[in-house]
Amino acid sequence: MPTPLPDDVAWRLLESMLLIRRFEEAVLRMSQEGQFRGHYHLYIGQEATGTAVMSVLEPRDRLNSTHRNHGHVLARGAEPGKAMAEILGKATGLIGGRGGTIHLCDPDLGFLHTSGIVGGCISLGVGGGYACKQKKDGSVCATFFGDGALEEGVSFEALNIASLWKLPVLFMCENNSTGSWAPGEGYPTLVHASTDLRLIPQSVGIRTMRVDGADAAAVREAVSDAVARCRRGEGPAFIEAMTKRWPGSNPLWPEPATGVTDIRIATGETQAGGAHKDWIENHDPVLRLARALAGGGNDARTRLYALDAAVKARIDDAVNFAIDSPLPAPATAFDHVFA
Amino acid sequence: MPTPLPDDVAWRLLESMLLIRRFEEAVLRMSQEGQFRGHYHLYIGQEATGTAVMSVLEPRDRLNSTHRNHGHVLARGAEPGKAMAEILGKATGLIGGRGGTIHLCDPDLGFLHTSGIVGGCISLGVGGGYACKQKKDGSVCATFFGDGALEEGVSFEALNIASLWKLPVLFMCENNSTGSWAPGEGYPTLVHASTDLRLIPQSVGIRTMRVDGADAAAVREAVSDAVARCRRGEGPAFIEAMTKRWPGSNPLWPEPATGVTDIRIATGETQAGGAHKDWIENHDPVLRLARALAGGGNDARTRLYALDAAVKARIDDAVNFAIDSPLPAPATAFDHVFA
Amino acid sequence: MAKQSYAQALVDGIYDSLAADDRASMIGSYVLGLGPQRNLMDRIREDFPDRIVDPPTAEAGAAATGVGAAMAGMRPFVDLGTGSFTYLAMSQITNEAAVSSYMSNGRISAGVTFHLLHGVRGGGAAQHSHSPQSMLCNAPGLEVVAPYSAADAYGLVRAAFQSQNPTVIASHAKLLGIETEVPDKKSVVTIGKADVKRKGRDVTIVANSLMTHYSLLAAEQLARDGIDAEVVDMRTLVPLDEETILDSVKRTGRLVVVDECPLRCGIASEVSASVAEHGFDLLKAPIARVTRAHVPVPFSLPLEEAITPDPAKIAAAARKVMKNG
Amino acid sequence: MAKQSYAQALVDGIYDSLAADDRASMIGSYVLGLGPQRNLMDRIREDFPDRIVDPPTAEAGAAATGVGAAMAGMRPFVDLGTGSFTYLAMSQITNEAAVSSYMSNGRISAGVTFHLLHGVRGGGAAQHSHSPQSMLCNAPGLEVVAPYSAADAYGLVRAAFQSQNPTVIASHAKLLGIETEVPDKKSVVTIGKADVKRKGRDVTIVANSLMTHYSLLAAEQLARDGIDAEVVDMRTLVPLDEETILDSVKRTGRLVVVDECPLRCGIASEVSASVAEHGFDLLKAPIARVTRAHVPVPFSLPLEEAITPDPAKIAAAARKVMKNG
Ligand SMILES: Cc1ncc(C[n+]2csc(CCOP(=O)(O)OP(=O)(O)O)c2C)c(N)n1
Ligand SMILES: Cc1ncc(C[n+]2csc(CCOP(=O)(O)OP(=O)(O)O)c2C)c(N)n1
Ligand SMILES: [Mg+2]
Ligand SMILES: [Mg+2]
Repeated sequence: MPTPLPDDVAWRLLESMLLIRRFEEAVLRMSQEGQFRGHYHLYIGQEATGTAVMSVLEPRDRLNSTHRNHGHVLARGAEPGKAMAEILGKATGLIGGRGGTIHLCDPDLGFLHTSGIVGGCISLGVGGGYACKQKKDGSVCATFFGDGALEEGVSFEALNIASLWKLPVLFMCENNSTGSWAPGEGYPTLVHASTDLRLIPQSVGIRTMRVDGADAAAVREAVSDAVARCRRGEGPAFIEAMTKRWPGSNPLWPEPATGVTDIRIATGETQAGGAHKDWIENHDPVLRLARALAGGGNDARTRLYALDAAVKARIDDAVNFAIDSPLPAPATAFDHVFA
Repeated sequence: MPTPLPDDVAWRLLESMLLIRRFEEAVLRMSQEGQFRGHYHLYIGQEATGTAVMSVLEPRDRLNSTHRNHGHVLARGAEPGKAMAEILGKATGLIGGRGGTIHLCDPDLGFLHTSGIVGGCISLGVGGGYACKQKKDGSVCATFFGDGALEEGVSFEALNIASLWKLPVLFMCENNSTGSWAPGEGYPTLVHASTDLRLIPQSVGIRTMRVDGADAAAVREAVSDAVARCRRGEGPAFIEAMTKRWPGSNPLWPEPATGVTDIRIATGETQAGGAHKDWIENHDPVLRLARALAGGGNDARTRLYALDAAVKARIDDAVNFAIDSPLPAPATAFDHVFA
Repeated sequence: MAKQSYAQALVDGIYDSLAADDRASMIGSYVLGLGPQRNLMDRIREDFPDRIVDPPTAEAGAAATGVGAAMAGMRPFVDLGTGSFTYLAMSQITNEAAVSSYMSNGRISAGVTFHLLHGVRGGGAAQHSHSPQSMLCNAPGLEVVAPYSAADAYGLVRAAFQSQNPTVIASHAKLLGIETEVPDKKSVVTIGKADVKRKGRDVTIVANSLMTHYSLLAAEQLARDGIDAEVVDMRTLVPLDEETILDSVKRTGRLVVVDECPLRCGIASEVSASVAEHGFDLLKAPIARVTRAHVPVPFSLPLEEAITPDPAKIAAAARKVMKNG
Repeated sequence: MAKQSYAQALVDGIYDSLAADDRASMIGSYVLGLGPQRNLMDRIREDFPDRIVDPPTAEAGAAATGVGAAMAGMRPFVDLGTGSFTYLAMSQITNEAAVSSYMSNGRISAGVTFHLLHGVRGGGAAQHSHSPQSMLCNAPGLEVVAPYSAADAYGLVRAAFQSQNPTVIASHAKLLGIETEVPDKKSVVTIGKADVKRKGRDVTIVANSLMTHYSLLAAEQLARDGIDAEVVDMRTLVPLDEETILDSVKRTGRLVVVDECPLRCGIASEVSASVAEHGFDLLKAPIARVTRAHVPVPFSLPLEEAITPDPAKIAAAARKVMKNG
């Protein structure tokens, strides 16, 4: 059992998680409205992981993300309006509309790159760690990747290199391929002969931890420990954060399977229902943390509802900003091929 | 302790190992004489491994080899003359002089390819196993690779695929990077964070064995067991055959560090000496098996000397055949781009 | 004649190849990506369950499995997915498959088929819009085909399965849903033969894949201006059918080459250089290339359009060539 | 002027780059391969022990480490080894490094340097003789250089370390030992500028890397026949210095392009197409390409020679061009 979060920290984390949830719901809606093209990957169900990691990292630290990046970018503090504008391919987007959802990235916040190539980020993250080590400033590089990335050989190479050179890399494996995260129950959607992915980093001498990725406190504790080790020069750490597959994310074209989250489920004012009742009641990391906090009585409940309303308003603004923003001028397509 | 080899088997294996040794000594000499170009990789010190593996494989089985292939090709039964002609780039070479030492390959004997790309063979070997499985004829594919190949990510991918699909692949890892093969003593020349390479195949659920690669009986026993499992459909097996690094093979340009092998060391008629006395007395797999057999008395000693003389004569013939062979006609350089 | 989508014809070609030869199999079955056509594959999955496997996300390993199996006499079809994932398997394709016949003195061959979805697909951004076929054309020993019609998709996939050589099939993601006429009985198409899709007197437009469609549309625009364009569909990129191309330039004296790969060292450059070398005296005007600008592919629509060939750009290039000679 | 080997100049360039910028480092130090020059690296190893690491045999991982570090503001030099090993890192180079600046709207860049030993090196056979630079030229966002002289090797390696862009340096394995004149004080060479190495009236020979040496030798042979050849050393392959090349063709009216990559979609095709498009009216004769035949590289010497460009083949192509126009 992880140490419970101090109240102020818990509320901060919840705000970030809610922001991600409401953002993703808006992305889904905008896609259905035809506001943007291309496939996309939502972070619903994984909010606790990214949020908890970001709460430990410092401004000097570096990061790398994947195709499933919205939550990472927002949790690190990117402006939701610019993030949404990016997804819509607008000139005001975080990277001028050049990347879209798959490449969301905020260079000002220490993101090095957001790669849509499975195995891309984990290996580039080792480069980030190499840079941190060369700078000798105690910084670390956190690199996010899915369980699927461990099917790619380059990920193995990356783990080996980081271990050999004791690079300060936090390998954040977000395993969303499991219905249950009890060890030994296997990875239902992963195409892997391994029944325990931790054996892979262990085979090259990397310290590993496994946590419930829907439990913000647990992730935060594990990451704090891992990052402290990295900063002390003890080499890389690997954390496997287990999250139950969000029922909307399979197949790739998500439908709003779990609906728009009703925050009142956390206070018991509404009852969860529908096909995904179990996911909503027992896994949804946002409701889980909200429930814990809302248990604090009437004041807490009021605070929760106010927080949700404020977050929704922020997302509405973000959506409006994005929709109202101009598309980039065609002639700019020829800029920035070279730095 | 492996079961001792029956006498006739032991003599057959020794003949093959001696053939490889005398061949490699000739290659070294020919290189020094400037008879061919390019770098090359000798199998000295590893003769027991390849020979024992080949003694278990059947004609229907498939194989893949690496840059360090001479021993594999000869142990499988290729003609030494054609092999030497290949190294000299002659038209009569196994593959018409197109491959040279790095790509020695005898398609008639079930070799699929000989790749000089580290990690190439191990992954192609999985394809061989895929073909064996599709044929449903109980055949297996043996794929040889060095310890260094496990630094390449594709090798990890290959292991995972073979395990997932239960392919009949014998992964023959020839670990020649160790001065001592006791577990845990590390890999002095390998650039790997892993201190036990078996953990890598184990991480994807592959059964592993480790044997003394200089002990033909031990290798033969392990391979027999592994191949039988493959044929029964139990999936791939991984054998790590440990050989002490031959003092001549480091750096890459070999000098004849251990000299031309004097077979009489096996009978005690000559004493080993020089800088590499220890390797010669305690590791050299050829002398080791010869010593065991020559212990059988005067007859055995006579037989040993006769065998060595016969092998030397065969290699002399091979060298002469290769030297006397014509180079390919320049116009043929444009043939066979497509099948 | 009946019409059929590119996707349907491709699936038919794979189906008939599996039915015709039990050495044939599929490593990776998401040939049509995850778009609306993906369910067309179900028929194959149902009828050949033993000969379809879906590999891990491990392009190098999957490609190597196909190459090795082909060396052992099988006829695997390896789906590489989106064009940019090809780069992860580049060593298996170029260092191993491509050289197998040559290096073995013709005694081994690697009759593997690779398939990839190439091209600017709309919102794919820099990492999901690649057309790696120019690079693959630079690796001797590979056959590379890029059909544009349903009939050719069928015919070339059948030819690829039959070929003893490693063959790459590049299908443009935007082609999948496009319907073209197919004969009652579709048949094998010979690898290495181009096809004149429209006869014309004034200018030859050489294209492949989706660009052949665009070139035919451009030819219609040009016809309205009184310019009579001949459109040659390359079908096969390597071996290059230089004869058919030169033959056309002999008639028209002018050449526009259209291809969606980036400009430098691309297929358009190759066709241009081939004619500048072997058909120089036939030319009345400079050779124009219409390609993707030498720029990564951006996500945002107006940017994507700015760098990608389309019928208007092709027609403009042809008009310019008409003016200049 | 003093003479220096290509290898020595390359090492000097790396040394001075490390000395000039403490963000600079080396991932892989076997830049000169395992040949006789390899010990020249010792000076670097001794003076910068903290900034040199030798990675596992894991080209993709090593390249990714360099690319990621560059994105974080460092200036790593990644040695890819023999040209054919580049294919193992192709995704890191093309999918990641090349698009970093573009995709980030110019806010991130990947100023990594890759080095590879390319070319038909003598007995390297199909897997150790590759020249992957044509393929790399097809990936927008990469700078690709292929110096031929000691002075340029020094100047371009310094430029590559300084560049904020990913830069690939291709050194021909046979160049390492070749000595050329160097000024007393070697200096940075601007990426993107070609260099006219020999003035001539009759025919322009455009080449790069080892082929520039061969072209200069061919020019001497041609001079004996009364043919005055101009030799342009490309130095940089991308960005391509079209101006210098067109300028030369303006004077000579004839063009031979020499490059050791395989023919199809190669650098020779690119230069030819560029001139056929932008300099057509300057041309008096067909453009000739002299390249490696479109064939894998065989081991045996007479076969290797048959498929590889040499001074005699270059001179023959120039003579043919002189006859044809
Ligand atoms: C090299 C490569 N191969 C295949 C793909 C297609 N692809 C996109 S997402 C994905 C699954 C990735 O799974 P995982 O890493 O677990 O991330 P998740 O989507 O589950 O968060 C795949 C295979 C890709 N993007 N890159
Ligand atoms: C992809 C690739 N990278 C690098 C090399 C250069 N190289 C040739 S042999 C070798 C060492 C291989 O070690 P190992 O696999 O253990 O084989 P050994 O030579 O010890 O038998 C290396 C790195 C190569 N051939 N291929
Ligand atoms: Mg996943
Ligand atoms: Mg080894």
